[in-house]
Amino acid sequence: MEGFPILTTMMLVPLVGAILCLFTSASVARGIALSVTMVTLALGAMLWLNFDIGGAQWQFTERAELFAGFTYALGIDGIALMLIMLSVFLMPICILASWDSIQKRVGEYMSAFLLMEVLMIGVFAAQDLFLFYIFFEASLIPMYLIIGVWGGDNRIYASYKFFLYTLLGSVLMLIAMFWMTAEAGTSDIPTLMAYDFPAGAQTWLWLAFFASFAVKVPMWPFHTWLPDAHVQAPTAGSVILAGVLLKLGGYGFIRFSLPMFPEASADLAWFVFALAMVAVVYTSLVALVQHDMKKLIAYSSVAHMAIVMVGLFAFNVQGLEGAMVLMLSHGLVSGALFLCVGVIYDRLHTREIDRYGGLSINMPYYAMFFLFFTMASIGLPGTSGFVGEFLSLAGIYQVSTWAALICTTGIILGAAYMLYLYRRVAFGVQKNADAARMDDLSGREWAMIVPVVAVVLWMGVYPESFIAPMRADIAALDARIASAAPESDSRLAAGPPREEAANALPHGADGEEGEH
Amino acid sequence: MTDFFQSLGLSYEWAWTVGTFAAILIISLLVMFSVAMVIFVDRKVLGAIMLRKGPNVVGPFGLMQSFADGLKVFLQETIIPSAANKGIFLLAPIVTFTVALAAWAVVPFDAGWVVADINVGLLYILAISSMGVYGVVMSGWASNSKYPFFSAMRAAAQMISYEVSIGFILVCVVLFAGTFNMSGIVMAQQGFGLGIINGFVVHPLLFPMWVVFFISALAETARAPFDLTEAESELVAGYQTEYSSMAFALFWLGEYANILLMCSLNTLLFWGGWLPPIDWAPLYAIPGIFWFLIKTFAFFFMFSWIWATVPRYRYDQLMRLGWKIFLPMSLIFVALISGYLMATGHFERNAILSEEAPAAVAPAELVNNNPAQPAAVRGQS
Amino acid sequence: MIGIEHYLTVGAILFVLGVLGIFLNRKNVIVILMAIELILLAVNINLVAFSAFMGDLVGQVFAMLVLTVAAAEAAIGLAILFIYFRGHGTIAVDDVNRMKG
Amino acid sequence: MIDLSQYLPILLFIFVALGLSVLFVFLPMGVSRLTGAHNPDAEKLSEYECGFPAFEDARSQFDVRFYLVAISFIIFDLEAAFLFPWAVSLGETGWVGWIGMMTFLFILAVGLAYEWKKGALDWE
Amino acid sequence: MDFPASFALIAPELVLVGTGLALLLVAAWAGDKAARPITILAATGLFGAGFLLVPGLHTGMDGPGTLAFGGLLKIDSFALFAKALIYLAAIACLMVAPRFFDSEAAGLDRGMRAEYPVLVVFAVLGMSIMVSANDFMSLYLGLELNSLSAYVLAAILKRNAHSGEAGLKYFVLGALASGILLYGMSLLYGFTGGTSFDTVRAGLLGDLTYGPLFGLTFVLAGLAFKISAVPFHMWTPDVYEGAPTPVTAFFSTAPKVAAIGLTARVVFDVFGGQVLAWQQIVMFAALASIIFGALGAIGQENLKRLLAYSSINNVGFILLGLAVASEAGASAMLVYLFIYVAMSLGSFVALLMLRSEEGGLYETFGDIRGLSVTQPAIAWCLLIFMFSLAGIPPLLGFYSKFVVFQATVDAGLIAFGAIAIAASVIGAFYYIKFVKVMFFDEPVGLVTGESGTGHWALLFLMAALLSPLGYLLTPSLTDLADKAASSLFFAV
Repeated sequence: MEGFPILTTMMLVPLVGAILCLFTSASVARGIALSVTMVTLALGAMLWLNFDIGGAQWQFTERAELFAGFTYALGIDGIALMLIMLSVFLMPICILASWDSIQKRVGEYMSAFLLMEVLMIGVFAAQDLFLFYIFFEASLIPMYLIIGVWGGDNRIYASYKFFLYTLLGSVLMLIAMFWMTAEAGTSDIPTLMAYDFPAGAQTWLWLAFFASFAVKVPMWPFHTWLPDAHVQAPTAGSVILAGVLLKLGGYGFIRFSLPMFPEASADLAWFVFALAMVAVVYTSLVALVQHDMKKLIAYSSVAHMAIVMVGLFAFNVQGLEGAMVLMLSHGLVSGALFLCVGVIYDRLHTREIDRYGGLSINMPYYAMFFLFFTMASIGLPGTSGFVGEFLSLAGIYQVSTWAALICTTGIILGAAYMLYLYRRVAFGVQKNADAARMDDLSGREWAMIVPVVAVVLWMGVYPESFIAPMRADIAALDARIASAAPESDSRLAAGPPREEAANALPHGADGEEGEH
Repeated sequence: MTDFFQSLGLSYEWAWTVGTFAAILIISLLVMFSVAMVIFVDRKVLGAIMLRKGPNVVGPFGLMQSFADGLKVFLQETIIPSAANKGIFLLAPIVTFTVALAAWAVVPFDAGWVVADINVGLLYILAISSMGVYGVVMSGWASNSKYPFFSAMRAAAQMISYEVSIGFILVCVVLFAGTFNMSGIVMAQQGFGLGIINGFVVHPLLFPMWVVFFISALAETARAPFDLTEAESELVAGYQTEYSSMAFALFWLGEYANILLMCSLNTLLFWGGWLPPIDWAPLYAIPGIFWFLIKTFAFFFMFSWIWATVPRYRYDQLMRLGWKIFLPMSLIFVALISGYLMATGHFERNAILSEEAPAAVAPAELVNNNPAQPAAVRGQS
Repeated sequence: MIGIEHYLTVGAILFVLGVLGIFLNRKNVIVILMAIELILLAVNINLVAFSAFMGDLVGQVFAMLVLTVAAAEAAIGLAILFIYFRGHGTIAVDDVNRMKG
Repeated sequence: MIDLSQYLPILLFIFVALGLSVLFVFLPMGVSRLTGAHNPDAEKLSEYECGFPAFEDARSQFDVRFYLVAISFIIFDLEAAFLFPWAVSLGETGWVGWIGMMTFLFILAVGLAYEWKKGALDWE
Repeated sequence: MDFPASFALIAPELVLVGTGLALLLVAAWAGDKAARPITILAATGLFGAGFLLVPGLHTGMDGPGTLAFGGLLKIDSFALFAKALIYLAAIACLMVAPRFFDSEAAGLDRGMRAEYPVLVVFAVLGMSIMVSANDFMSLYLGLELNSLSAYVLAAILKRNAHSGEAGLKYFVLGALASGILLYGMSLLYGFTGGTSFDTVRAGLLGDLTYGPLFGLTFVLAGLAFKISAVPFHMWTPDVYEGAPTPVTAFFSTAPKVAAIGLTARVVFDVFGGQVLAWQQIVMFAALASIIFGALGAIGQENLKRLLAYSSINNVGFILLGLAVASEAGASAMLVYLFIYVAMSLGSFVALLMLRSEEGGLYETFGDIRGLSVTQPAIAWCLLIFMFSLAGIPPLLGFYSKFVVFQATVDAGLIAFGAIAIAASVIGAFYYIKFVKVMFFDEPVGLVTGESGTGHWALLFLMAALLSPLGYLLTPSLTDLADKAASSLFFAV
């Protein structure tokens, strides 16, 4: 494995696939796309297996000097590894989800998706500031096309909104990047992560990066593109959007904002908290009144990502770990929820909640899986959602009681709207004849849902597999930002250890040893 | 003339002013008088060639005919057509006559007999005579009448067509003379032909140019055979159709003043100006003005003669002659002459000459009888 | 004595007249062509005046260049105006607006 | 500074000529009023043209060839402006100046040839 | 003055003069039916002239450049770079022209005029002089030679009302611009005592008095007209729309390079001692162009008009590189210029390829709806051009913006960079509208796109250049641009 450019290979394979897909017929393109994503997934598995937990912070590094400030530098740490895994894992599922529902311009569609995969891997693996930016921004093009060409009725508005919001955010980041490279003399991300920028400049830089990532996450009030984009995008597009693209924002905060501008992050943590608190309550309430399934899930994403944000800005290990797990979990769960919506959308071609009802009668397996993901989204213990939310809130609580309190209401509201959704869709009488005639899951749908279920359960039951690769990195990050950590308002003081309650601290809840 | 008035006891400034005005008025009146006379000559020559008498009633031999005509139009009613643009209509004859007169400011009648001995006299004449077109076009336009308008357009096109070749011909002359100063050009012709003949025209390269110039002068002044602007059968009376009284007469005055100017330019540029034809001392005893007038009159006689004998050109023939024969020809001659002069070392000789005669700036002397001046001008160039 | 500033003032006035002639003129495109010539005239006045006052010939050479180029410009302007006139049947300024501007 | 005083007589000459012209135009108009010759009426003031009443706008007809002549004139006449200073300074510029101007004239001749071939110089 | 050496230095221009004059006569004698051979000959001439640049480009022409004709012209690597770009763009524009004029799109003037390529050659000759100018006189000469040819080109469809109007507008405003420029030059001449760039620069050192300041402002205003920078941009949309499309393609490429090259020369060579004075003017023009170019394009239905605003917008970015007044900025400007020419050429070639059944040209958004279905190849290429124009990575258009903004930020002009980059998002709005119309809308009509191999070759070449593959070129491009930029700074 040593010396083999696995990251490049992982990008090259889908890239070749994307080009091939452009020039082939529909059925061939589907086959190519599926096999390519599977190969990439296999490569990803190799990547994980070869990842040396506890080894060097940056592994699988590749480096080639290009020109004019561009360096082709790849390398991953545990955080990036997990997110890459999430991407390559979701990809074949997306292809499967689009197998029948996409009938026009299949080659171009598959090509766009494979391109997305390249770019997502690239974003998480990039170790050069500008390389990161290129991958980050380039993802606009395929996503714009995916929403615009294969989206719903209002796709054009949604695609515009998506494109322009994201672009505006990211160009401001670009300016900040220029300044940073000029100041630090390098665009190498690991170096920059340890570089102390002047405190005065940090605020501006932080804001510039915030503009980009907050749109991507999305933070309230920059989230308005998301419901539109989700609703209009084809199922697989929504899965990618919710599953990976939103994580780009979180990843950005973890990779750039926090380690590079710790002081500014600390100073502006209140700002993030405030936005997040509003987001949790507001978007949850909005979700409650939605008639469109996708929109509802989209709003729930905003709420969940808000919890991720407060977790990140809790400035402690629990918060960070929680945020990471929650991101992974949300990527899986909300992706899966969109898949579930896609399943019935493929049959009835509507996302109106009222058009369904009593699906548990004619689609029992579907109802079962849907219920599972609903519960995972709410954060039922045993699912991945619980681990993430619990850890995050525990982290937040150490910093701000109020933030924790309000964010927790988000979970309650989340339960309300998700269960309400589930009740309307799966339970009750079969009020629509066409909905009642729908068939249960096909083999293809089983194939794409079951792996997600498995991983969600795995993450819920034994999260250590996922946290372990990240632990060292998060610890390093915590160490980096510890000096700037804002003072906690809950004034937790560690009492004398008590024998009978050894794991009293929150992180004990997952059955693991905490860092403290 | 300044000297003359200074001798009367006036201060220099006053003498200069009075002298200048006197010179200007003398020249203007002389030109007008000459015009009256040459109109008479014109008619007489025409009559003679056509074997009829011409004017012979008013005064001895009809000499006073032109003055009688003048008095007649002076007393006429000035009619301004109601459809005309009044301002421009009245301005047109003024412009025509003004520029026709003003061109005479730099014409030397004899050594030093010139109102303004400027160093770009030839350019001045070229510039001011070009402005004659304005008068024509304005009259045609302002008349708001079809035939005058056509005539004006034709006249303008014709005049400018030939002006192009005239420009190039003047360059040929200037190449030889090395100066734009009119007196300088004349002086450069002294003994030009084999050391005895005064006049550029004897040079084999300049003689064709003189021919072209002479014909262009006919066209430029819309004289027969190029008098298409007032081809009576086609255009009534040309651009002056709507004019009457002195306004009408001014066009005639201006036209003939221009004809005289062209004749004098022929004299000055090619035929040695006020110099006698042969560079032979006894001939210099006769005043220069005599030679000048006699040569100019000879050219005018040729103008009349041609009028009487040559049939009128068609307009397309006229344009063809101007653009397709004269223009290329004069272009080629500019190249030939300049090449010839370069090859024969003409300019090196000039350079030696100018070194010998120290550059004395020609003062703005009026019509003063200082024979040394032209040489100085020549040296200055 | 007339100083350089007088020439410059004349030049400036002509220049401003030319520019105004282009922008305020609402009647006839020919007027615009004339206004352009006016601007070039102003430039030439400046050049020649400077040249004369500095005793430097370059300005006059430049003026000559401007003069000839201006002639070419006027020729082409007339030609284009003629093409325009054939297409539109008018040379009123207000009508030079077939495309929304 | 060039001595422009030589040009003053020219200015005076132009003024005098202008004065004379104005006098000649307006004096008869005054005189004719005094003598009673001035007696306009509508028929007299209508344009003569060719003896018939005008039946269309006098300025409507316009031949494109006049434009062509005007354009050609502008070009050739003003290019001659280069020749004048060249002609008097050929002694100083020498062969370089001569060759330069010949090149210029050659290009001008090419333009003339083009015009000629394109028929811009033909009247019919 | 060493004439043989001077003539050797302007060998490319001499080739152009010879080509132009010879072809003019050929055009007169052979007539319009020889338009195609003449076009090929003209392109060959341009290529030959370009070939003469190669030795200079190859050896680099380091140093302050060589003066020709006693300082009237200056041949340095900047001039070589600009000339090479101009010649290439002109050749490309010549390649695509004949088919347009032969098609129905030319209307009543069907059939290419033999003078068209000749005019292009003369215009290019003018541009060549412009970018080499080292004296106000040669500057003016080149500028006018270029402009006069351009006026005629705009009006070349004699029986087309739009073409005539475009020509007239271009002429009037162009002549006004020349007048303003000249007025400024006359003032600078008077207050510094010379027309040579070096004399003027030396004369402008120290505090600026009102006279030279006016001169500087007028010169910059005139140049702004020529490069269609805000606030002197108003002619651009009309002229671009009205002129025949191949002419528009030409206008948006080669003369832009020349005018911007000239502007760069003037600001560094002439105003090099007064950086602060011109910098604020250029910066204002840059930002205003970016913003108004972007805003103006919104709501445009005509594609040529839209591309006109796009060119204004792009000029803004190019000027931003100039306004930085650093070597890096100038180099970025040149890189941007190169990429802009490629983008612009590509877009116009694509437009030229879109034809209706009858051969009429498609020019509005309505006409290209669903192009990705009817003409996928053109649509994908246009997609590349548009995203490239919007500056989205990994297309090469991003690189151009990248270098410009990097230079801006490195020079400490962060606020300006931020404004400009934020405004670029507005621009993205209408570029993605292109994509939207082609890819998202239902197809209308039948866009035949029947085109010659030349069109396809150019289209694919530009698409390949602007795709990520183009980055392979950037090292040598950057190298050339750096050299060219450094030669600009020898004067300062």
